[in-house]
Amino acid sequence: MSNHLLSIVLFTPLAGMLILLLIPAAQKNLIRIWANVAAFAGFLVSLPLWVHFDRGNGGFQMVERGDWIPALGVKYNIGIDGVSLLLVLLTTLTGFIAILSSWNAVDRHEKSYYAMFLLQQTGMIGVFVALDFFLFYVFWEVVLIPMYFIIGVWGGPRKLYAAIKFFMYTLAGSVLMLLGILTLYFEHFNQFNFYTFEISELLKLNLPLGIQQWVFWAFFIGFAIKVPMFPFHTWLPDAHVEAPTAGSVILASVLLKMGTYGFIRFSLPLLPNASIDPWIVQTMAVLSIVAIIYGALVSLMQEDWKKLVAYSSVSHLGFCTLGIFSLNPNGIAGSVLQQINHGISTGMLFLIVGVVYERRHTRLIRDYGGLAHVMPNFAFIFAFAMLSSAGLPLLNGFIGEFTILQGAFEASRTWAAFAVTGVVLGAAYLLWVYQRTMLGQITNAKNRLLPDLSLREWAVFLPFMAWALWIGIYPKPYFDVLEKPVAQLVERVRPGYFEAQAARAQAALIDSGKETTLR
Amino acid sequence: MVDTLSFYIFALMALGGGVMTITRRNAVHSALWLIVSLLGAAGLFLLRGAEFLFAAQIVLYIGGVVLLILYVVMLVNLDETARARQFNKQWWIALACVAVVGAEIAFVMKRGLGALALPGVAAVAPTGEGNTERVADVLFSEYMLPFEIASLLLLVAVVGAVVMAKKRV
Amino acid sequence: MHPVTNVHYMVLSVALLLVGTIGVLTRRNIVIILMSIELILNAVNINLVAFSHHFGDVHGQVFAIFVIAVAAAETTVALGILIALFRNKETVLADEVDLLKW
Amino acid sequence: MSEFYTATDHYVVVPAIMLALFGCAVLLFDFWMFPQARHRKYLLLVLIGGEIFTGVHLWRQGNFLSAQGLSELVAFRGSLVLDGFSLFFNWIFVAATIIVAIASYRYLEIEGEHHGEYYGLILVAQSGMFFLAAGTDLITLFIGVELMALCFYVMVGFLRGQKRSNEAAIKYLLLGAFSSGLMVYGFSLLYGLSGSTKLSVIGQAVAAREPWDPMLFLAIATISVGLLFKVSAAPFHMWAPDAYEGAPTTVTAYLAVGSKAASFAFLMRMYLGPLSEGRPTWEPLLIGAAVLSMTIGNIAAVTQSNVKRLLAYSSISHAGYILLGLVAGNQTGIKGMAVYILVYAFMTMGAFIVVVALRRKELIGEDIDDMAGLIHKSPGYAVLMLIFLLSLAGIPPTAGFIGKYYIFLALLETGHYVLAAVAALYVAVAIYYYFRIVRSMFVSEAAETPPLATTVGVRVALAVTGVLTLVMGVYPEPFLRLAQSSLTR
Repeated sequence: MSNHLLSIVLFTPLAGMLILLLIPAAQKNLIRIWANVAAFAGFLVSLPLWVHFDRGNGGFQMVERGDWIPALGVKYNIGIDGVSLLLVLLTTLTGFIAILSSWNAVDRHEKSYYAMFLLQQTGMIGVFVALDFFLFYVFWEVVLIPMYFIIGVWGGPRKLYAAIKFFMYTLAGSVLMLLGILTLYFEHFNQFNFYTFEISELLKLNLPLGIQQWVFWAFFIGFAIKVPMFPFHTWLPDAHVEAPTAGSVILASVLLKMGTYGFIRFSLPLLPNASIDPWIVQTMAVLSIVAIIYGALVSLMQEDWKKLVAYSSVSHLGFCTLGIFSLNPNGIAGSVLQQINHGISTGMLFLIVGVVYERRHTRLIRDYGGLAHVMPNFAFIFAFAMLSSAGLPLLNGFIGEFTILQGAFEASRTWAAFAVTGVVLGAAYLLWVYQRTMLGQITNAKNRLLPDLSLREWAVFLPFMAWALWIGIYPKPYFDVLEKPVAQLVERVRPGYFEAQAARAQAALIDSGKETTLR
Repeated sequence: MVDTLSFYIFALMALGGGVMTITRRNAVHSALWLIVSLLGAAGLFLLRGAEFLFAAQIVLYIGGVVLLILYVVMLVNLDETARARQFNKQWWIALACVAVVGAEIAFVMKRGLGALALPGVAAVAPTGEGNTERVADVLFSEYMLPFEIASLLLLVAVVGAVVMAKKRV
Repeated sequence: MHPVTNVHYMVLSVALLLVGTIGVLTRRNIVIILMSIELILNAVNINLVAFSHHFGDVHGQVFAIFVIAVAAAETTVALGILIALFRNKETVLADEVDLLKW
Repeated sequence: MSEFYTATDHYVVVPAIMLALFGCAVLLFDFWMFPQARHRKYLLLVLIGGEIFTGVHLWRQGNFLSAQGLSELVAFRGSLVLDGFSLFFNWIFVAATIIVAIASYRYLEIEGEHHGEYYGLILVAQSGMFFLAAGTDLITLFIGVELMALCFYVMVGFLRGQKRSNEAAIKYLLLGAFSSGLMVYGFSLLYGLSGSTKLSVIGQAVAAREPWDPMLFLAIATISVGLLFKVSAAPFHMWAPDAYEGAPTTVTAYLAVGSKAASFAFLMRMYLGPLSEGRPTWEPLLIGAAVLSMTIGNIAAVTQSNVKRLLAYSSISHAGYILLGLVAGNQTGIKGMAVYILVYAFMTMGAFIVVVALRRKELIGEDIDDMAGLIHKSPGYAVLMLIFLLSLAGIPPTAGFIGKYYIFLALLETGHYVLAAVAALYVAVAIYYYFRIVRSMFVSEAAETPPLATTVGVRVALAVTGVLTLVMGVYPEPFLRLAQSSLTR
């Protein structure tokens, strides 16, 4: 049982989907119930991962390995470390919540809708657990198709444009990434004389810097489009705005993390020399900072509530990439944690927009105002999500951003200074949108009779709120999980980093010792 | 000398006939010039000792193919076509072809005619057989397979022509 | 006069190929295009016979026979299709065949 | 058996004889014995019988080769060869012919056309393909390609009451005859270079010439034009959209798969055999043709509203991808071509057969809009079409990805980084027009249309192509082994 735990987590949603397909399309409630059961089951089976995870081990755990396509050297190889563990848990929880939130929002072709979500769950989990590059790529692409349909069939007025734009952008990136993968695969054959896609084998590669740089850029385009990093972000507002609420939640909470995860899992360890190449690091940092500030400024100017949240994602993901390319334990661990935090807070924000959209069918900020009078519970939750996203201490966002800033500071004070302005701007646009929608007098008569949250809607928000509080108040378990893998990663990219740190600490200690003795 | 002279005469027939074929307004005239061109080619075959092919060219090609073309030209009414614009707008492609061949010729000029040399041959002992016998020998030994396939090809041609030409049932 | 060599034949053949190609590409009348194709095939045959003579064997001549057979078969089918086309639409101009974009 | 026709000759050529005989049998039966409509299905049975015979013989030939440990068996004094390569392609032809034939029955009834000549021509065309895959002599190859092409000229114009079909046929024929004229001109030069028509002898003679020899150059140029025309690679692709659109849809499927696979077999035989030493001359030509094919195919497909025409342009771009395997030219590239052709065969056939099913008595059903709302009316067909389209685009886990995988890998291995990047980016362009069909099927609202014209044959054909397209994507191992074994000489 436990040695196949990961496969069970991976394929539970798929099995749920296959059973779902057997239910006649007319049985709408049965379909809804089953989809929720399947998604909840998917979440439940993922919980043992947290329990059984060995925190003292920096390598991959719960590894399952078997032949898939021997002719190409492709293996079915899955396993997790701390980074993937957190992202898998985020995926299973968010997937369940997204499906739960769709109960009333989706009123046509329910069967296909839920089938797409469940298929997507398997794809996303697969991306985070795959340890074979081929397998990873297959899952990576599998995710695109359900998302295309979720946006394209159940989306808003410009859904077709948004859906195909999303698909083409990400596909263009991923085929270039494929070329990078194939280059590694081929170089590995040149050096070791057998074909394999396994990460553990590819790590043994010894590549000249030139090839590393090319492969890095190939990977970069694939991952950066997914994140999305600054010049590649234009698909994101369209996709987020047109997608149905649950689609936006999944897109923001999980799909974007596939890009940052790619940097952490593949770009850095496989291409260590390229990753510390000063020019590349500078470029990454500048793009991240531009994303942070640009995303925040554009958010500030949005008329459309959902678009505001979408651009805020660009800004937050900028923190994540900045953390990664700080290339120190704080930066990377903070980045992973911030990815989880962003999943939680932005997921909540999209759900919040979804709640009012379901009632009023408009997303324009000026159509609202004073909602706190009629929907006090809702206003409370929005305040919670907003503060969590803005990084208020005692909530999750603070921990993540603070750790990233520590990392960035260690790498470069300039970066940290710019990033801090992003934090400030983030607080500004969030507070302003809160003020415009929740506070003041009710300006629009249609808003007077809006019902407050239903029980189901409470159920949607509670898990996220609980998780946000846990991370905010007691983040240690998360850092425990991340410590070893992140340390290993930093050691791989910057050999001798920890020795140097220790030596410096030692020197500082001696210095202070000297001071005390002198005194 | 006679050979040389006849080569030039036949070559002129082949080439001149060809040029006239593609420039005539009336398809019937084109077909008649095509016959001239084919006759020129047949003469060249004779000069190069291919008697059988000479006969085949006249009987099959001129007697068969060109007559078939003429027959269809007569069958479909072409008066109107003769008055219409004769050349389409793809002349620039044709020009490109001429340019390619021109470049090729220039290249050969530069390289010298030696570039066109064919591989030498071991002296072949004359067998004493006539050309037709030798053709038959080779055709039914070495090239029996294509010969058989060619029969299938002609069958398809017949079936195809029938399918195409019959009225809808 | 120079004695006639293979080069003479090859030059003639290339010239005939060129004439045929120009005919195919520039003429509008389908029947004349067909005739131009016949010219190309004749260029082939002149080549084959000349080479055959050079090598002192008859392989080239046999090849030429096949070329003639193929020419005959192609023409037959072409004319069949032409008649069917003419029945439906009274033109033999290639670019008036325009239901499908050319 | 005389010395002219030995037992070996017979053994090697038997599949072609079977095909030709059964083709004639279909014609004769149609003529004498089954004039009534209710007997038509027996004609189909005769065809399937012929394919079964052919298949059994191919299977025995394969076993014979492996049992004897032979890499090849030469027959007809070097005119024909039985090797893994020819067997591999012949299996594709058998599969393609059966699948197309069983999907054709209802379509022919709706169009009100004769069955006898149709099935007969399909079989004879397949025997032409046999010679393309197995021929090693210029004359055999030339006659084989003409045999196949002639059958296709007739089949494309099979709906002789429709102007569209007439025009497609005459255009296809004129351009086809022109290009084979050029090709055979090149053949005549090859004969002049070597004094033989056997590919092996020609190979030595070509190797002996200097690079950029004018005769060799002219030969390679004209032969390349002919070959690129046959595989419908740009800039010699003009016939393909017209022929594909005007032809009966079942013939389009056969043209896009059978004819293309056979032409690629021919092309590989030529470029990897006698012309391999001329690589410096033809490699730039092929690179240009491949890039142009991908560009024209993918760009022009974007604006098409007719599904057949769209798929025609997509097949032009696929020809470009396959040619890239030859440009790379290493083991991976060659294997990639074989694998690509295999997966291409099934996914393309599947897509066209969906279009076949859309043809109803009252509705042509070839427009993208005719597919509107297919998911609600015939969900099975819509999902299958989605799989085919994803595969055509090359998205894992479908078969098309495996083909593209090999091509990309081969290009990277041989250092063609820019080509690889261009080829990869066109995948993203391709998804745009493939998904116009998907959009119509899944997102647009359904119009009131009659139910699809389905038969058992169409369903079986779709099931087979669909399952294979998925299986070759998810578990390609056996198929890769097949391609591997057929190419190791």
